Amino acid sequence: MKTTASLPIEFCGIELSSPVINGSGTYDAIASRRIFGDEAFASENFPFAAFVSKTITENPRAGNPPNRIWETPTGMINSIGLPNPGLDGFVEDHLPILAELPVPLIVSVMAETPEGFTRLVERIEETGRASALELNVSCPNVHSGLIVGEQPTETEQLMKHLKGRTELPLIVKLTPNVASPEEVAVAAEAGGADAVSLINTIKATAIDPVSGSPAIGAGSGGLSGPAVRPVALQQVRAIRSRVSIPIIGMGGVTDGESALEFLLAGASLVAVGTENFRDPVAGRRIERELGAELTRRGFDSIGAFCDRPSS
Amino acid sequence: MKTTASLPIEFCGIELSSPVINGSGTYDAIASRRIFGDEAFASENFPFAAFVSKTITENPRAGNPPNRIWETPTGMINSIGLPNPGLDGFVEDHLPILAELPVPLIVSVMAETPEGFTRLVERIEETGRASALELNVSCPNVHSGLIVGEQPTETEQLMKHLKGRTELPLIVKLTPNVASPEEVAVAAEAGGADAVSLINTIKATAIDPVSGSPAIGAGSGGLSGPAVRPVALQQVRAIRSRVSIPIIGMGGVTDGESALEFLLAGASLVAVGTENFRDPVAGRRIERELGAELTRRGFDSIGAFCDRPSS
Amino acid sequence: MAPDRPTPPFGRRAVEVREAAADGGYRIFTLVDREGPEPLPGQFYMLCEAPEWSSIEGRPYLPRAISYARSTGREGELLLEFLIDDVGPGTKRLGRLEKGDGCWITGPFGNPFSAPREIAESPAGAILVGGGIGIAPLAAFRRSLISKGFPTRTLLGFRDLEHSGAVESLFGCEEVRLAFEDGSSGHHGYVTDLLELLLERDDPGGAIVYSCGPPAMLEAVKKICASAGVPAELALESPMACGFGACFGCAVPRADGNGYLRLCIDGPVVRSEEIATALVGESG
Amino acid sequence: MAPDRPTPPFGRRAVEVREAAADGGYRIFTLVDREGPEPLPGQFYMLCEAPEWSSIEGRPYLPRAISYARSTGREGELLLEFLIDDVGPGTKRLGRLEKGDGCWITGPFGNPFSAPREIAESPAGAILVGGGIGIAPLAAFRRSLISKGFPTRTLLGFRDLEHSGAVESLFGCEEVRLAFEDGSSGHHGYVTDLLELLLERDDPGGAIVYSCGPPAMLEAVKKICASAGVPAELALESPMACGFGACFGCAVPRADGNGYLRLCIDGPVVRSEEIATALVGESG
Ligand SMILES: Cc1cc2nc3c(=O)[nH]c(=O)nc-3n(C[C@H](O)[C@H](O)[C@H](O)COP(=O)(O)OP(=O)(O)OC[C@H]3O[C@@H](n4cnc5c(N)ncnc54)[C@H](O)[C@@H]3O)c2cc1C
Ligand SMILES: Cc1cc2nc3c(=O)[nH]c(=O)nc-3n(C[C@H](O)[C@H](O)[C@H](O)COP(=O)(O)OP(=O)(O)OC[C@H]3O[C@@H](n4cnc5c(N)ncnc54)[C@H](O)[C@@H]3O)c2cc1C
Ligand SMILES: Cc1cc2nc3c(=O)[nH]c(=O)nc-3n(C[C@H](O)[C@H](O)[C@H](O)COP(=O)(O)O)c2cc1C
Ligand SMILES: Cc1cc2nc3c(=O)[nH]c(=O)nc-3n(C[C@H](O)[C@H](O)[C@H](O)COP(=O)(O)O)c2cc1C
Ligand code: FES
Ligand code: FES
Repeated sequence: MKTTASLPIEFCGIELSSPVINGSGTYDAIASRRIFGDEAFASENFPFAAFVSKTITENPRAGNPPNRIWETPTGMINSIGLPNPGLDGFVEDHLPILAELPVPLIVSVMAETPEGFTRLVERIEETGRASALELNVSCPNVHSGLIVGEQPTETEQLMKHLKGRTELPLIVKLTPNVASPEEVAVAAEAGGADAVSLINTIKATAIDPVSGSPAIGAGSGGLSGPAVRPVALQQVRAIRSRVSIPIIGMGGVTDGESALEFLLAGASLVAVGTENFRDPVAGRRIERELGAELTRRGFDSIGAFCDRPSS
Repeated sequence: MKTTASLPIEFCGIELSSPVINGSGTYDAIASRRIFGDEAFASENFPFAAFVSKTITENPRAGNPPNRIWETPTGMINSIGLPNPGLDGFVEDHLPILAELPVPLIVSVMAETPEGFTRLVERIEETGRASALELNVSCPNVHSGLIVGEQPTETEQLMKHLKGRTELPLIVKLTPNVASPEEVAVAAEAGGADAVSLINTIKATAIDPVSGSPAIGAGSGGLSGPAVRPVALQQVRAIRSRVSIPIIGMGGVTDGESALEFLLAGASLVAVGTENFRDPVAGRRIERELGAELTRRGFDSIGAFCDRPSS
Repeated sequence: MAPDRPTPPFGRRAVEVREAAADGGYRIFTLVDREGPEPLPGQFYMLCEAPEWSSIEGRPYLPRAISYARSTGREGELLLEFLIDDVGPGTKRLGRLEKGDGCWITGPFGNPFSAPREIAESPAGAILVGGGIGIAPLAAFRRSLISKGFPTRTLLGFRDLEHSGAVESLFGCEEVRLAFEDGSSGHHGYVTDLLELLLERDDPGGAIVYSCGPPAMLEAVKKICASAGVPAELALESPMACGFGACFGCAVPRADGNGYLRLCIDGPVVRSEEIATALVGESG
Repeated sequence: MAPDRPTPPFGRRAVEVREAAADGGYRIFTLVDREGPEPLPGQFYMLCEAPEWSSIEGRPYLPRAISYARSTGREGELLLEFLIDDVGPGTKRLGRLEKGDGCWITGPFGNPFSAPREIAESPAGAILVGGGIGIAPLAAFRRSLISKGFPTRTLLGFRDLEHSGAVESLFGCEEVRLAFEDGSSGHHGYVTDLLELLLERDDPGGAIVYSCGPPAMLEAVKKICASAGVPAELALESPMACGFGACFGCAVPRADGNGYLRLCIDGPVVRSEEIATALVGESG
């Protein structure tokens, strides 16, 4: 007798062993292998059903000055500043190691022009090592000065520009810092996006009560963790009613129950972010608990759950 | 020897005994007097230096169906739906009781047209019982269909329409659910607002894990409490650098330290919202703790703190 | 105008746990309240643990509404007894309180049960109908009725024997009839079956029903009493953030379609005919 | 490639508090770790209380980095001793751990201190310079140096006598000199005064400095050693969310201007000349 539901699921044509993946920038598979040894890459141990890389840019970035992180009530602020080795460094130094991952790889990329995105997308695709790309569109467009992900039209244009230039599924990572993320999601779908993922972090800061100044070196950053879960669930639900492409839901997932809430709100996959910091194998635990939650509700597979009569 | 700093402060020409007031809709002074007796109106007990009413509309409103509230990690979602007796009911039944308050009264109002706002503002002013008005602009304009508080131009036009029609200070309550609340604050100032208050609640929902559906009767609501404090501090700080009118800061104030964080971020007053539900006299405690925090930092008055060299 | 109910101290106060124990399926504990007035049966308190009240998930965060089941002692040193069904983070945390622990309370809040004479001109007897954790306020009310010599019969329903553990200490055995959903003892079925039988067999003239329990049970009580023409008071539940009228969260639809009650100040005890339904906020 | 440091179990594990006590100004407790490898001096663990880790304010929420001060026993039943300075919600909660309580840990993480021979060709002696809670990793390192018979002198500074309470049990008294900011005993002033005196008076040739303490102290040690031409290793602190390279939160600027170290995996022990400053993230 099975005690937990079976979790394999297809996402944009990729076979995944479960709907639990990681949020970009919240797990460094390479560092984990360095610290925890080869165990960390064993297929029975790797905590996610797909691995999303930290966001890669064309040129290397050092990231922001400290403090980069600050704890808040059931959450944290980060202002990491996308440190990364740049496209060349990533392709040469990181991809060969990530090729040994026991799960599909999704590479997160960010650029300031459609052409920059194209170069990132094409080069990553060439390597044959990525199963999908996630587009981090929280950066200002150097031409328009507008933050792409805040503007439905900018987002749609970017997608139209990229679509046809790659065979890989394109996931747009939406920002929560707009009046209507639904509009941006609709535009992303219209432009050809294969999926959307949300939420990225919410603009936030903390004041260090000792110094009286912002506790974050860069002045402000983004909020994540259980504190933001209600905001994330609202946006997932609102977007679900407006688009038909799949949604990767995230924001404060800490256990099977909160993962299930995202699925109930309309997500196809859930991503674990901040919770990884509290436990390197949180993804595995959440996957297990999610299976048990589904079983308790009478579903013997994630497929049965997805096909449930709508309530 | 004084053990805590002296807290009296002037705000838009109104003398207040401290910078601690309440957030609209989070304290019902009339219900408190009914339950706790006349004690609740004694000047040594009343928990705020000014009382902000629940938002009043022209016509009576019943509010939203249950569930109206749901607890979240260090926060809560509410979807109360502005139940209120309407302008006539408020003026006839509530104002005479509120006239006995030991502190100045700020009346919060909402309408769907500039004319509606005018009628509310003029009628309240006529009674001579309000010291200021707070404009809740989270409602869609019936003409444009746009949510006034999400649009800088709508907000500016509304303020220009109202300015000159009243002697009372006008406070604009900003919504946090926009990409740039700074732009709306700048527009409010340009239109003649005397102050801004923020943040209102952040769009959010919860899924009831038992039913699998939204736990909120109306589908979604707004998030408040310590969870949102980092978002509120960021918006206060961003707006402080763009406008020169005073700011009423709120969002997760629970104690003297968090109140001080809002002052450090640039607020002139702080409002206590959700924390009132945990303790009817939270405002008084927070005021006391704030005095102690200022003293610990070497300020003997709120004035000395406001005049501190900028860091 | 003199208040029609006890006036609670303005603000929350720290109290101490005098005793705590598991009593069958529910947890039972006693707080020493040195500042509050004597409460009236049907009233409730807002409780949270002091000094901490939260977990990794940031819940419980708000205080929780809990009816008192017994109050002894006198003003200045009231002993308040509470019964807890641990259904979620708040009640779990309260259920872990131990002797000597601190706790914050505000209250007593809300409408008490009405005296029989306030409801009917010549009341003949009271029928108390309780289900599960809903027995708590009825225990307090029964004691007050009996001390006044008012004829009182009590019908209580539980899912199983274990959950009836507190009955003996809170109700004694006289004039108490039990129903168990699992048939482990007493009547096999719902407590509302007992109510129907009683109202059919006896002449219901002059009877008044007071009830507290899960929404579905209260809805059944409401219907049974309406068709028998017997007046009923129901003690309802709804999510409450404050307990003192501040949040407007505890809305219950009025029967007259005229908006909502605030259950914390217009309830939690309501006349059966005042409300549209006892199935409040059952989401979905 | 064989790892150059112990390989911690993948994932967090539940451990138990064997002993806990206040020792002067700091709290000290011992955990029994049945699954982890023997740590090396300078390494740290990420700790949080099990099963709960939070307060009304929703903090502490993330685990906290804590250096071990002593490790005894052997793999399968390691006893790990930690010293806590309760400066905020996380350390306060850890400081409240009692014998028998549960706790989650991950680790050991980070670079250990380097053996003297890895730093200098013919090292003559080690000088350990500790300030406040920074004595913890030095205690572990001193024991290892002394067991190898390496000449070791120890200079420790505290704000007052109370905060030096753990010195005797962790360091013994031999070759340990103390400084107190309040002049209550030993040298009246900073521990870096003692270091300066020592490096001036003695021939520093062959000496290696190992140091841990508050940022300002480490910055002084960095300067003193640079001008005396003595190599130094510093154990730094920075806010850490994860401890295993996942969050990129623990950035410390490199001396070469070439970006940042991740202190949890490239530190916490760094060569003095590797970093631009020890005054990391002092906000304002
Ligand atoms: C006046 C009053 C008196 C009360 N007296 C007692 C008492 O004496 N003893 C006692 O144990 N409890 C009593 N309660 C109930 C108690 O307050 C709740 O059980 C408690 O607030 C639940 O908090 P929690 O954190 O334990 O669980 P939560 O997680 O908050 O709720 C528990 C479960 O109930 C569901 N839920 C919560 N609210 C609703 C709702 N409105 N509709 C449908 N489902 C909901 C949740 O989804 C969850 O599954 C009383 C309530 C009121 C209003
Ligand atoms: C590798 C390593 C080893 C450590 N070993 C020990 C140990 O053995 N024993 C021990 O007690 N502690 C140790 N610490 C320090 C400990 O981790 C912190 O004191 C703890 O995380 C603080 O958490 P908190 O919740 O108690 O206080 P918090 O409230 O998080 O911080 C306490 C105070 O420090 C301030 N603060 C926090 N971070 C910074 C910063 N980066 N810059 C300036 N101010 C800041 C805060 O404003 C606050 O006033 C170690 C830290 C590291 C990185
Ligand atoms: C430390 C940190 C670093 C992050 N870096 C990235 C990043 O590089 N790219 C990105 O798209 N999102 C990044 N995120 C956002 C997360 O992927 C995720 O959207 C967000 O944290 C919400 O999920 P959570 O609450 O589970 O953490 C980062 C988040 C954190 C906390
Ligand atoms: C139950 C509830 C009701 C509210 N009602 C109103 C309202 O009528 N008008 C308004 O402008 N804001 C209303 N608010 C928002 C608060 O005034 C405040 O902006 C927000 O709650 C953030 O502060 P807090 O985190 O301290 O609660 C309400 C908030 C809550 C929680
Ligand atoms: S519980 Fe807050 S108004 Fe009733
Ligand atoms: S603490 Fe997370 S990367 Fe170093």
